[in-house]
Amino acid sequence: MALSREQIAQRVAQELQDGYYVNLGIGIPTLVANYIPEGMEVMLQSENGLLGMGQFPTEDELDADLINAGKQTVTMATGASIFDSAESFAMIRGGHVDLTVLGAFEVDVNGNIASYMIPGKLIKGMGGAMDLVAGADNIIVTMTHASKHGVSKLLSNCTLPLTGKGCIKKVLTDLAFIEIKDGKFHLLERAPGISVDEIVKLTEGELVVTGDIPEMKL
Amino acid sequence: MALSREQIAQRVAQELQDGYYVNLGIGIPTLVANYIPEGMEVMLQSENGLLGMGQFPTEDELDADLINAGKQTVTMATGASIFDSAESFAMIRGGHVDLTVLGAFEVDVNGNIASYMIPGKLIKGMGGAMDLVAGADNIIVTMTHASKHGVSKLLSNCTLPLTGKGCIKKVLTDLAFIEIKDGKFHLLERAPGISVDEIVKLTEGELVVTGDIPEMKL
Amino acid sequence: MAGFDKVVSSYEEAMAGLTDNMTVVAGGFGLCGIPENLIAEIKRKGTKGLTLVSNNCGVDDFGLGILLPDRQIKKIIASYVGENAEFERQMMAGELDVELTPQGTLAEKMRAGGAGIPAFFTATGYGTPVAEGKEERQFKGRDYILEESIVGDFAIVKAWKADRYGNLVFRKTARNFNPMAATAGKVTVVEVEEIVEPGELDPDQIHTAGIYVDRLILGNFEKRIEQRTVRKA
Amino acid sequence: MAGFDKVVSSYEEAMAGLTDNMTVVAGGFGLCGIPENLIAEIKRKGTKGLTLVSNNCGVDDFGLGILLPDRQIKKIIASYVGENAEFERQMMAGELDVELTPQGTLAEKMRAGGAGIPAFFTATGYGTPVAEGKEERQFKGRDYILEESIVGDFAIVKAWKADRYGNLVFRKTARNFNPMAATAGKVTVVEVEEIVEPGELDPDQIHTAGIYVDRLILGNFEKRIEQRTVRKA
Repeated sequence: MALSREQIAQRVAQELQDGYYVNLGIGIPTLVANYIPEGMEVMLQSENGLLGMGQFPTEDELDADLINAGKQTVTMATGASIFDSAESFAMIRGGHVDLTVLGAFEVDVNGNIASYMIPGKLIKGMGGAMDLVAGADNIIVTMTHASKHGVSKLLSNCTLPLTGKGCIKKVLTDLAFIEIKDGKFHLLERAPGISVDEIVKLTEGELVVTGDIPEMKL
Repeated sequence: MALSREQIAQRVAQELQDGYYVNLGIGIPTLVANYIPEGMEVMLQSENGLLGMGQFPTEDELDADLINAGKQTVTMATGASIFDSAESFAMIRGGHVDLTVLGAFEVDVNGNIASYMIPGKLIKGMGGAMDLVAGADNIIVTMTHASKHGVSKLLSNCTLPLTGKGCIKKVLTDLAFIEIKDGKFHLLERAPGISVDEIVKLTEGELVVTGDIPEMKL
Repeated sequence: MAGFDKVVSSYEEAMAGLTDNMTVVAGGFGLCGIPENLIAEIKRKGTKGLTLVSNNCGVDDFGLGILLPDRQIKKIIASYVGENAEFERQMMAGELDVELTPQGTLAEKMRAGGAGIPAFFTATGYGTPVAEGKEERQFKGRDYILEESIVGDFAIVKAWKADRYGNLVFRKTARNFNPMAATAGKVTVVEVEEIVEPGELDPDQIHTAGIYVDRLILGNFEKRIEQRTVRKA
Repeated sequence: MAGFDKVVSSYEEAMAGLTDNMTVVAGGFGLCGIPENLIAEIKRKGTKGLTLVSNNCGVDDFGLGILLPDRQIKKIIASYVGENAEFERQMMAGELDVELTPQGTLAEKMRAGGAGIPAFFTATGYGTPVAEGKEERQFKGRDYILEESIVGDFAIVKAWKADRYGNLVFRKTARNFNPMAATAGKVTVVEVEEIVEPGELDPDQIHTAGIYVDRLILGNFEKRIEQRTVRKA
């Protein structure tokens, strides 16, 4: 069965390492924070100027001056630090964040990503997404593998305006964990109960399947 | 008589205005701080990261962590702030300092300045001088008008490697206060007891003398 | 107090000199750390044809969004402009010029403007619509685009505390774009929650030096929360 | 403490991995705020062929100057290099490569290196020997030159206080180049006067976030004064 949003987050969380500084985008990526393995320390970077984001505040802790990049009220974790937006993106652009997780509309076999704009619809802007994809070495894109109508989002060439060019190497969809290299998708894992054939069918870009593809462990 | 170092500083101090942020170079410029007119507030910027430099410390106040750009121990004035070197030069390069006073070996009619290097002699480096002359709109150069051997330092063309190109508009020497514009020196004031002829004789670059030239008031 | 005292006593005085068609750089992220009373004063003044440089454009009835109904904004340079129906209407109708800029590039453009750096290279936006018309260049085998800096006629800033000399301290994530905005205005106006005497702030802990601040005013703030998320105690 | 604990217990461990011909970015201005014990460890290790990036090169017997007698420095990128007889001898003899860089440009090169900006334009040095071989370009009628950023294999930094996560606080003008250096090393090593537990530093008052710091060590400092100037009480 296709992974739920929570299960996608759960599988991404397995890629975390102790001592990682991580930036989690809005949506599914945010849920990753709920699945940090026990005994592991991870520090969350919020690009509006906070390293060490904590959980939501209680009513008593609520503070209009303390929000995350999704504009939600948050708290600070022990050892947090605050900085301005130029410094926050110096951190991101300079490659100091260990892992970035963000959503997308489309990715393609060349590591291109489209995630911020659907022409003709309302254009809200890229926020920090272009900086995040350009600055990070280690990025995981989370998305559904195909639209509700069965149209693949893993393409030979992105059709929407790009957020970044040639910067994505790992994609976790509701069906599969995929690596991008040498201009091709490579199937690493499949969601429990999902067959390789189903994944092939819903992947428009060239997909390399080598040997037995293991099921994800959740 | 030619101005003493103290008198040069005294005349420069007349160019200060209440509320000015000022960067004073090493040597004669430093002495300007002693002649700030009564009732006037001026804040001194030290490019190693201090705005609001105070006087030298007493033995009790001495602090190895608090120095000026000349590496001398100093104190902080009321309302001072501390910042890093990138921020200090952001302030300077961004044109936020109201007045910069610095020394030079040579200036010329095009506003070029040479102040950091005499080829063949030991080369110590430009420190912050190139940033200061490039960043400031309002600069006063203090220097002796000529060498001990009577060789002019106000030239048609600087002979030494430049610190900055086309950035100097005002020069105060031991003999005269001079403005640079339209590719010429313009005599504004002469030192008490110094004749226009003496100044003309010791100025190699073209010097415009218009009408009666007043004596400086000290 | 003469010389360095930046305190003014009315919002009218704070925004004096702002005229039609000027560029205004504003601090704030969403509704957090926005100079809400300075924005209200711009609405009151009725200044028109403004180019705004701000990460966002507020919501319909708060923040920069309140400048929309009277069509005071000609152009906005921002990274994210959702959550605002009137904004959407004006943009779709072509009444409002929107220049979308990546958030980090926007922050760096303000910083560079204040720091006398006219342009810098960044990998952000390479190969995307943001790169259109911009110079591309490789350094050490990687592709970058050239971005130019921004300086505004006015900068409007919200800080937490200040001394009368304009030395500023920000609080938590209300800091965001405010320190860069403060450096990037020909005239920088700051509103704060508390003004203390010079010498009361620790010089090591001042976030923005008073040299950047032209006018300072004590304000009352609503501090509206955009996404109120809480957990049970 | 796992994860983010950056504390190491020996200077040997602090500088482990530094090998011949590496580039080292160092904080400090004159002898103020220099990582004096980390420099001493480099001397002890005997690492050679180093390229140093530092505003100054210490004095004969203190600071980076102590790396000169054993010819450990191949090249130095600095803004001012007086006050050192052995330095002068090696430079005049062509044994030491000196790249003089304006102080503000040097600070900005370090910041840009840490911030992922490969190059920026500045007016500083235009029309001077510093501009030789560099691209020149006009923006809005003014002339600028293109300067490239610097990243070191190691950065050595002196801070005042830190928590175990490597969040740093600097003291007075000992801050200087240290915060930029901290961002510009592939491996950043910091020595401090005091280490506290995470949570003890006010998050609003941290000068450098721990994300930049790889190793942290508690040191004892001589803090030599270069120009002792005092007045009578």
